[in-house]
Amino acid sequence: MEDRVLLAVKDLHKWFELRKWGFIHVGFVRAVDGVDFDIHYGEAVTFVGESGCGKSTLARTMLGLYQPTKGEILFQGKRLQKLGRWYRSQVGYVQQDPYGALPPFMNVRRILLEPLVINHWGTRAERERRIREVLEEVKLTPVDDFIAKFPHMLSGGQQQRLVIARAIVMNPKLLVADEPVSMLDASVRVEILKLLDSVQKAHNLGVAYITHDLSTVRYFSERIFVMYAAKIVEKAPVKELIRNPLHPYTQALLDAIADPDPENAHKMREVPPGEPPSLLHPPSGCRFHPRCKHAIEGLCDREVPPEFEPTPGHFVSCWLHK
Amino acid sequence: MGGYVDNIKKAQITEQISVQVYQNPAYQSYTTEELRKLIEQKVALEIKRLGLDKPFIRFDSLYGFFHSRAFMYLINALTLSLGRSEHIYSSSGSKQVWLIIKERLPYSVLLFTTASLLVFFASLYVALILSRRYGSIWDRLSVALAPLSTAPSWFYGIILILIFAAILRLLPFGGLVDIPPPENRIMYALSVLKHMVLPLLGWFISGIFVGVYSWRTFFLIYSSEDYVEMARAKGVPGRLLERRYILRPTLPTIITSFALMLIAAWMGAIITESVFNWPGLGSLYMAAISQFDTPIIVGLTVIYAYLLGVTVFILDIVYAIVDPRIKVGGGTAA
Amino acid sequence: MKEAFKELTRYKSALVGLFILFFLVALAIYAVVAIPYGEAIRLWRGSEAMWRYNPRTAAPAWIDYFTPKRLLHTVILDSEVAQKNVEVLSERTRRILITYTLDYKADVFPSELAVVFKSRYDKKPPRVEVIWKTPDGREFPFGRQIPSGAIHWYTVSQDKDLISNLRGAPEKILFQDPKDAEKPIKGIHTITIKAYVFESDADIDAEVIIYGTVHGLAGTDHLRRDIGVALLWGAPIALAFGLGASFGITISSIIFAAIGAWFGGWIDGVVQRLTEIRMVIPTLPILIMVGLFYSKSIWVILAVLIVLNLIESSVKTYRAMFLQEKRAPYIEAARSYGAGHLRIVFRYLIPRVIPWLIPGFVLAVPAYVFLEASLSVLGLGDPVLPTWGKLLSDAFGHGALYHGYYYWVLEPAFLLMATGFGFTLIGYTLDKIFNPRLREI
Amino acid sequence: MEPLLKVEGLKLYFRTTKGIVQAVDGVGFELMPRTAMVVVGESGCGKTSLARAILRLLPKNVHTYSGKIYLDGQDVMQLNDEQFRRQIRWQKISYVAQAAMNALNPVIKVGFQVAEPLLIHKRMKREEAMRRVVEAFQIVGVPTDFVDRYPFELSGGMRQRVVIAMALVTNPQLVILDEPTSALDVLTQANIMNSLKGIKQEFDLTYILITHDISTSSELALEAMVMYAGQIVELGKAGHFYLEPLHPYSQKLMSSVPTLREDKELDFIPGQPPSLINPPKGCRFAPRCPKRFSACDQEPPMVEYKDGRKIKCHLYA
Repeated sequence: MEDRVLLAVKDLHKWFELRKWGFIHVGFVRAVDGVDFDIHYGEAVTFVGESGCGKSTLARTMLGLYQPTKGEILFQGKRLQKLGRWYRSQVGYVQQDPYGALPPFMNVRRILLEPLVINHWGTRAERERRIREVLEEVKLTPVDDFIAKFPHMLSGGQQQRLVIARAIVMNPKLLVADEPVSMLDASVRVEILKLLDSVQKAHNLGVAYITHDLSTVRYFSERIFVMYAAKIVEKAPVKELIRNPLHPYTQALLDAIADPDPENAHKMREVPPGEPPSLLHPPSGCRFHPRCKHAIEGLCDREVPPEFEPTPGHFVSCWLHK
Repeated sequence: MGGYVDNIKKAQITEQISVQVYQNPAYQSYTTEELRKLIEQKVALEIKRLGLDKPFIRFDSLYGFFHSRAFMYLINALTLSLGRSEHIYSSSGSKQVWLIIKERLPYSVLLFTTASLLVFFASLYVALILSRRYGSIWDRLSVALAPLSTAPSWFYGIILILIFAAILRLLPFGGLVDIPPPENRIMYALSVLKHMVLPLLGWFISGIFVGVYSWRTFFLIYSSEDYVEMARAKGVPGRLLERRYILRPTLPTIITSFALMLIAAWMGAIITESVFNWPGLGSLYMAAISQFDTPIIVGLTVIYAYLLGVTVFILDIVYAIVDPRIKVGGGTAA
Repeated sequence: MKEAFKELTRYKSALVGLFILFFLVALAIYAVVAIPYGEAIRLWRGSEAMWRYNPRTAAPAWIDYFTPKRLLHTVILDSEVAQKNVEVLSERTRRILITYTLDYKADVFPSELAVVFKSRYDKKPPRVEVIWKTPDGREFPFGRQIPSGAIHWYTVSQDKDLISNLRGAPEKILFQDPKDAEKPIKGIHTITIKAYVFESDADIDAEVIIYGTVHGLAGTDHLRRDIGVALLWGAPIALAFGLGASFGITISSIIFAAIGAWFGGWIDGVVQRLTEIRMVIPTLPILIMVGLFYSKSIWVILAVLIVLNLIESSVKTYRAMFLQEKRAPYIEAARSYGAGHLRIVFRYLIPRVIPWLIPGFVLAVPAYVFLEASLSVLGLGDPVLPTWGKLLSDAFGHGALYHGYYYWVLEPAFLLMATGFGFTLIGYTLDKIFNPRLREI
Repeated sequence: MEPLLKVEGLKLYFRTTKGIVQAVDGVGFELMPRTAMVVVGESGCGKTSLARAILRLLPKNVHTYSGKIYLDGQDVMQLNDEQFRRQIRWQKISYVAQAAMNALNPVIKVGFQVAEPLLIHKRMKREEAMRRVVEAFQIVGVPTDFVDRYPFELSGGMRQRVVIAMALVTNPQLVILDEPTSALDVLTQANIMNSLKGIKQEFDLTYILITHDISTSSELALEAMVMYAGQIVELGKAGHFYLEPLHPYSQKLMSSVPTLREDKELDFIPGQPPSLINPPKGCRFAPRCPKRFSACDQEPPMVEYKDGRKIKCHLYA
């Protein structure tokens, strides 16, 4: 079993210190607050949650851009901190805003060359060959038309393809995709998701797909992790989660999503009141309890719910499923 | 360093003392040789008193630096003990640097504060009108004229003197009042005003075009902010829109630029005043330069530094008053 | 960059600016090639002897085309146009008569008269006399003295005896129309030099100089120097000073801002405090003090200027840009594929903001050119090099405006203004091209 | 019944350094009172420009602004700018701008900003206006003590609600909502959509909702308009559009919308929308259209389909 695990995250915490006037300690923003999960070789996993729930911080910590405050991340069984720069060539990063993710003053060739040069990959000729290879793979073809272009000459979809090309140019094992399609037009979104899917299958990549939009999830990943206020509240295979959401938050999230249907205009949706809590002073007990209509007084507001497994492979942190 | 100025100073001192000694009846009975010795002694004493025996500046060691004259001047200046001038007197006959500066200050303030206020408000006002009429002939003219402001005010001063004083003989070449000064107070004021026209005009020309251009551009940029669009959609009338949605949010920038303009005015004064022979701090500076009057030069430089410092400090306070976002201090930093 | 240039040429104002810049650069290159640096200094520092044949404070020659009066160009009558007669009076003594004719057509009086005697003798110098015959036949003899030395400059206009004899300035009286004292008489003047030489192989030659009121393309100054030299050499100096200062200051400020913004923490703190300190340092007074106490060399001033501005106040603006860029996703991406700190600062952050800084860089150039001029006007100009500012300062100091030597002020002023205009026009257009917020309007 | 809004041949072009952008090119439609029309299309197809053209919020580089707009039977194109400001803005039409996060003046308290239209158009006393603001805040779900806050002290969702409150405070007839929820989270989005639905029923409002998010648009839509390259390509009842789109572009657009509950094969539109500077001759969608045929070189007419929909496509001519 263990050797299937590509990335193991154990009790991960990432807190940011908040200071006033630059030196007076105010408190900690608990962006990631005790998170456990595994990603297997060649598996696509989705992290879903609202903005400010810590999913982007989690992505950056997985990428090694942030040092964990507590807990550890193991890549192929080794601690991330010990892997150093080599790890950077093992993980690719796809960001939300494709235009912003590309240095505007570099052309396509230079953009793809950067990771190779920085990681001392191959000879000059080999690099050129590799660049053409990835451009073919993300279908920025004919390659000669694109290789000298600057990002602003590409459309949004093409820019995102280039970002994906850059993410896989080092032949990584893991891809972290943080909202890769949320800034694109609906018509292009599908195109990019399909590309990500084909890249993942072709290279047997582990993918951490981070999104706030559940409707795209079923087209891409195998498992979903639902995050709320810096914690993972539910983990399940995609179909299982959509059919049978267990956590009240997941239920609310699924209820809030509309499929295009003219009937929608004639009915109200049930939405939990309030806004997600501040991560500076999160509520005690279950973090969702102030908005939860099933909250059990004396339990949910006091004790942090542990992870239960009501059906095999379906984990939920909620006292209702004890 | 300071070598040739020192030699000039020493020569001046020697000459001064020689004259004193030769003219002093007390020394009439002295022989030439005795007189020579006496003068040498006195000169040495004076040099020591002025600190000219110490090097002007030294970097060979920390000790050397702290005992150099430059450092001495610096320390005295920073504590505003500006000391006594070497050659220049105030009109009341004092050699106190502080008094001399105090006497000149009002003239500089009169001219350059007037000039700055004039340029500042005129350019803001015109720019607002132009930004309302984007693309009109006047607007395009303002863009075309903007490069005129590339030259500093003294430059225009020279050109204006050429036209209005030399060729047309309408206005004076420079100075504060007519010579002799009119007895009547009103006539005196009018005469001063007449002498202010050209320096003001020079300052105005060198500032107004770029002022109008950059404020116009600034307002145009800010008038495309989302909240300005929103206010326009709400039907906020033009003038109110400008005041509440363009001027008000950009007040910190406007205030900063006014402060920076004042600073620039004080610096620019040095040359403009000397071109127009205006008896303010700038001319004093020039006079001090030509007479190598170090205490005055150092004193003025320090006054300038303090002016800048105070401006920057006031700016910080004004910011906090004007912008509600600053009141919360660093609390917004994550 | 190429695109930007192409776009630049689409704006009329920028084309004018580019044209001016091109002209200045051509001028600068011509100056450096035609008059090498050392030669320029020698010419400008040279004593009056070097410029003796030039009139004093003469207007440029082309003024002639714009005035109804006919102005006078300097006339030098030398042995080539002279008739020379030698009479042998005795074994040793000879009388040499050198006759010049001058067809005077100008409507103004000459500015000065001088005769240069060039004699060859062993022990006994020749004796000379000048006889000036006006077109209406009056004769004025003068200059009864013996030229000493091989070359003797006899400045007629300064001959005190002559002035008292004629009761007026010779250059005026000799050319006066007897009917109208304000007008010169036109026609043929005959100037005869009567010389006696007292040695068998002794000889004498002379040049008569009638100094004009106009000279050359640019005119002359109070030391008879050709202003053209200074105008020409002013170009490379102004460009070097302006570009050098602007470039040095922009680059160093960017680097400081980028390093401060990227590393943050105490490094940023230090950069910020230095900026604040810099803000209260009065640059101009300090430059004046440096010029006064240390060196007036333009290169020293340039160096001091750059050092004073290493951390310019615009570091704050740059820093704000960098702080924003620092959070840009592509920087995060670069970190994710392993780019190091220095690589990010120099290959990502700085190249990113350079387009935004180019307009500011170009716009700052004239400010520094005028700063040099300002220092010159204050009398702190480079003592050896001719610059436009020095010209202005000389003109101003010698009352050019009072005396009506307007060309002396206007010529350097025009070039300064042209430089300012050229850079500003280009700068504003570049701002329009590179500043995304300006593009929209 | 008289239409509330009738637009005919509306054009809005603007000038850029690269050429003339035909952002809105001959748009015409009618909108009945108390309905809600959704305008969908890819980004850059002229949706926002249409909203601005109706509101006469023109950019500075405007080149052509022509056509007819009747509001409640009144020809508003005849009004001069000052009359338009006094009679139309916030009296009859209000607007919720895109990126409402930035639609609030950063240095003025939000309560006053919401009250401002009342002070200007209704000449209300300040206290009275503030009372109305508090009511409006309650309707859209903003805590009433937020009136004294500055925009930077509010979360994105709250700011969005404040902007909606601002649009409702003068009881206009028509509200134009430009991407009112696109930057917000799913729950906030659903919450605001709920409020909008409630308000519409309570105050008999008419909405024009501009969005690229087709799923969310169905929460409000009674009518649908599909725009492509500055023109309308399909216009009709929302039910017809969501269930059976006709124009090939609408079909492609619908098939690219991911669904949560239904398992369907997703599709995408290859290529990208044409530049509005030199749009293709003939049908503007033809270069990307899978169903194009010879007639598509000619500009297609606007034809009325049997269920009352209008389609700009040769397939239905």
